[in-house]
Amino acid sequence: MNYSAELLELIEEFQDIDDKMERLEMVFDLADEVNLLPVEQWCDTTRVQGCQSEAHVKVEVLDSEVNFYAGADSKLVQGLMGILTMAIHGAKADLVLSLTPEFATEMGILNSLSPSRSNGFRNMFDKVMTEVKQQVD
Amino acid sequence: MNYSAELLELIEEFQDIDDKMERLEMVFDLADEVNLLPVEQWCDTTRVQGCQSEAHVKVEVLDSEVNFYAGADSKLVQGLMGILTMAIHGAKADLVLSLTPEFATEMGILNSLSPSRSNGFRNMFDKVMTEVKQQVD
Amino acid sequence: MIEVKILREDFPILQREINGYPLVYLDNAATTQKPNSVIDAMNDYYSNSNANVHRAVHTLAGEATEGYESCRRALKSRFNANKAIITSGTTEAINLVAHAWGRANLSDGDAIILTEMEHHSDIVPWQMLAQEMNIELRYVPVQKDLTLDMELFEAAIKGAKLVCVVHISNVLGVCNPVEKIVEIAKQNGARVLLDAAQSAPHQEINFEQIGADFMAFSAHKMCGPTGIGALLVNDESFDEMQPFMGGGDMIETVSIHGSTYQKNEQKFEAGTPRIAEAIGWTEAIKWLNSVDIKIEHKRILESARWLSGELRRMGMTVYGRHDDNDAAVVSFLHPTMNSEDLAHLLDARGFAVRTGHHCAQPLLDRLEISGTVRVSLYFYNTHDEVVSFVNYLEEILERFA
Amino acid sequence: MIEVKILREDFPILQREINGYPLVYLDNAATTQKPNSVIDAMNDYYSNSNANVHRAVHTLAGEATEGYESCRRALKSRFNANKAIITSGTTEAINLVAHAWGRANLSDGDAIILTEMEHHSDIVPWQMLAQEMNIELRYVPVQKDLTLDMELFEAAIKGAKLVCVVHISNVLGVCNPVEKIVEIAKQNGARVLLDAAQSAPHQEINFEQIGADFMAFSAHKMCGPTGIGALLVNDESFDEMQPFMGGGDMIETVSIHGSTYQKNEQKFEAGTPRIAEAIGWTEAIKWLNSVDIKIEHKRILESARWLSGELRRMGMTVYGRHDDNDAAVVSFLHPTMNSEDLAHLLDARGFAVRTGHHCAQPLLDRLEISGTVRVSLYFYNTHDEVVSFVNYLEEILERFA
Ligand SMILES: Cc1ncc(COP(=O)(O)O)c(C=O)c1O
Ligand SMILES: Cc1ncc(COP(=O)(O)O)c(C=O)c1O
Repeated sequence: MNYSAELLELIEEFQDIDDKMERLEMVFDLADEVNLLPVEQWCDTTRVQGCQSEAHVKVEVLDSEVNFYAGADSKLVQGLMGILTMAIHGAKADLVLSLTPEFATEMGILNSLSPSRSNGFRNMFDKVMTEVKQQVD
Repeated sequence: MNYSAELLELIEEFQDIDDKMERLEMVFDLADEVNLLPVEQWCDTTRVQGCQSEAHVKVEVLDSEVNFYAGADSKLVQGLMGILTMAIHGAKADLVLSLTPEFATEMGILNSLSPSRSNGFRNMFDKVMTEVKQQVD
Repeated sequence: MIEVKILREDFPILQREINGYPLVYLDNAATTQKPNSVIDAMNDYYSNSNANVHRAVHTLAGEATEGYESCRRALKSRFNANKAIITSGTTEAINLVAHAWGRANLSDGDAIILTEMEHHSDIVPWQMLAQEMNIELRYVPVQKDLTLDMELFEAAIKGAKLVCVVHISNVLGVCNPVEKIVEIAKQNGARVLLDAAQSAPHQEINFEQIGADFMAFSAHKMCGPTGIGALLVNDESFDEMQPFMGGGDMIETVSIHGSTYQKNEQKFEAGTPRIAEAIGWTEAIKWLNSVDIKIEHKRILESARWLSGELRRMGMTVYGRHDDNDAAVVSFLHPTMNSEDLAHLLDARGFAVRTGHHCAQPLLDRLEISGTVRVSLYFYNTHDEVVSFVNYLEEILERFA
Repeated sequence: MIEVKILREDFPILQREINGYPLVYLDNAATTQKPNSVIDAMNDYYSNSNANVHRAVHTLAGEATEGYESCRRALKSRFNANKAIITSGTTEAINLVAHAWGRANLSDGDAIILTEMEHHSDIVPWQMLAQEMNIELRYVPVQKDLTLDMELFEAAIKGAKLVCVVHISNVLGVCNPVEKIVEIAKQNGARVLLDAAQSAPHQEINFEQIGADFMAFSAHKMCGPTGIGALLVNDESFDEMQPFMGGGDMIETVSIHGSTYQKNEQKFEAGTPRIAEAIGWTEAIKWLNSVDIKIEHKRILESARWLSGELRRMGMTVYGRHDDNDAAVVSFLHPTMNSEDLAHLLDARGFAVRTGHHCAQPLLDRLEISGTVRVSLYFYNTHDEVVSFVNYLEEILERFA
């Protein structure tokens, strides 16, 4: 996989934590990494389906560089968005398109979450990928 | 219980048998004890409800003595009727009315039968008792 | 009084650890855990007696039939009812009333009374029937004090044919005044359906004495298996019910010209029944019969009251009042923290709570919230568990809120 | 090929003795026995993972949800289907089609085709619907050779909207030409419902390839638990189905003004689902996946053929033909001896067979009999068992006939 150095470091950091609560704490902290999509811009096209909470994402590809904006009413979900931010924001579109949600599994965060939350992450990931692809094509 | 000598003997005979098939064989043999109710007389009033097979009974109390006629399309059921015949046919009505289906349980025949058959026996017993009572009153 | 420690030994799942911490199961209003006797009885059935029931001669079929029917007897005896129809749960039991009784006995323009406190399972079947038959649904409002507005109920009852009311709310734990409701309904010639999904596990219920016509509940919420529940019916209403689902076991005769149906409960139990489940449920009822339910209820209600006080002290909003007959259910909300986030953090240390709308959106609409965090206790919960819950919650709030 | 001796070790009940004799279970068309893996999985669920499913955050709820949904995946994959709705059994699955599809898509004067070979569960729901909606039911006759009269089927199909046909008869073991039936139905614009209660346990079925619209079957007849079954549906028909039972889990939103429903299979799974049962069924499907079903089928079919020959030699009338795709079911009658008496005597030595109308009275009417004795084999039955059955039957006839 073509993980950025930053993402690789994050994966390792996560793997070092045994305690589930601490892992969740780290996810919470990453909520700050998100480039906030203002609540006024939340709408049907930005909504991530299948999330128990409200979760919204927006992608812009400028000069084949991905910009990622997001927001959620759950801090945990926003933390997941923070992780995705670190993985794709500012990265080249072709690099982004080579990603799979595997990296989140490797971090161990997906099995720290209820199935509905981890499905939510997958849905978010898929939505982002689809939109990147559309804007690249 | 006021069992007749004949019935007591029969209960003992049954209790002596361990093998279920032999017990059934004895029930089969007792089918011959029945005073047959001719098939032409089988009708809704003679029918025993809740039996899987056709089973019909008729009771007459003459000079306060019970006369019992019966018939079934199952030889096993007719064997049960034979046992009832030995218990009540020719006996005094008040003696008959003091009987409970306990004697069949004591014989061990009821648990040799499927629940539907042993319910059938109980239904037959109840029907006979009701009719004896009606004719006595 | 059995010590709760001893009582807990009956439940193997209470040995479970979650993320290295002992399981603290506080989601009992969703489903309860099962004692060994229930698990073992089903095990034994499948290992030694499994067969299809009714109309069969062989030994296993006799044992299976006896096992299945013993469940019906246990239900009738525990709840003092004449007729117990076995269903797949509360939801199917209520749908059965809608189809078997409602469609045959209601007509265009009739009214049914529901309450704003109902579970979706006691709303949606009636909405579907109302649409099909042009029936009016009248919802009794929930007041600020979380009780039903009985004045509006009395006003709404005129001309209503059926009252559907939840005995104990699964969100609030509030126990509704069902005797009073039945009395008013009967005075006005209306039938009453009790949704007893939450009360059957927590109270001794005398169906005949309450005087309701129908009562629906689920085994899985009272220590029994999944996939089975019951509808109790009084004789008058039973005689008015038409068959719902057709198939094996519910018929007397079938020909290509038409069919006749059984006279007893089997008329409403089409197909191979829930045999293993019935055998498990019988054991669950025996287990409940062995518990001094009044004392245990009082004990966990005390814990719930204490918990409510602690939560309020921490700044939570608590939705509940915890009167003597209410269930030991505590619904609450943190002013800022997302409920699912809270539940995830709780789960990290083994605390199982439920969040969301609890299948009671109209009630939440009335309370102007979209969900709660719900702690629901059962007889195997200890006060120590509730204390450790409060302690950990404080830790969470310090670190995350 | 797994030796049947080894295969039998998976089934604890086969150790059972009846009246001091080893159980010889020959009532598999009524229900099959369960392998240890199925019993253990349910045990494990209740002892370690029990929780209510869907919409919950805690670990147990996640495990329960995963367990429940894994059953749906296993069904879709084994039968090659896009949609698998979980029901309480074949009977409920067929009633679901009648209510959810039939009531929404049929109208006054439409015709439904049934066959005289149907199980009551595939007759009574349609009789009820026919009465309610004024629909004509046309029964395809069974011929002397125990097959459907395909000429009359082709004549009857004109103007019919739905064909309901049993894949394998539970009385005769006859496998109907479902591909042909689907082809003719499709040419005439009719939908097809397969009652696969008896075929799902005995064949590898490719639902999509057969091209039927609906397929109903029960877990308990294929080594799974009681209380659960499924309806497979193709996408076209799925989209035409309206909700049947209302309640929790099948909704998206509920308000006092109305409700919206889920889009997927959950739309038809109201209430707390059959969680433990689904987990058990998943294991049963895995067990079946591990068996070379073609070889095992051939083996027990050979035993059934041999049995038929022996029975005829003894003067019995045998109702069955035992073609390659037929099930290993042998229905027979003694010229004079009462069938239930025979079954009682068989049970005395541990042989479990079924007697009676097998919930197929119209078929028996056509055959001009009121019942049969039925021996039905499954993969754990050995030829030795069948031989000892024949030997004991001869003994019975000598002593009693
Ligand atoms: C052909 C057929 N259809 C339907 C059924 C009904 O199945 P269930 O009783 O599991 O609903 C059976 C079994 O009894 C059957 O053999
Ligand atoms: C009050 C109430 N009614 C109905 C139900 C539905 O019960 P089930 O899902 O077992 O059918 C529940 C439980 O979810 C409940 O709490």
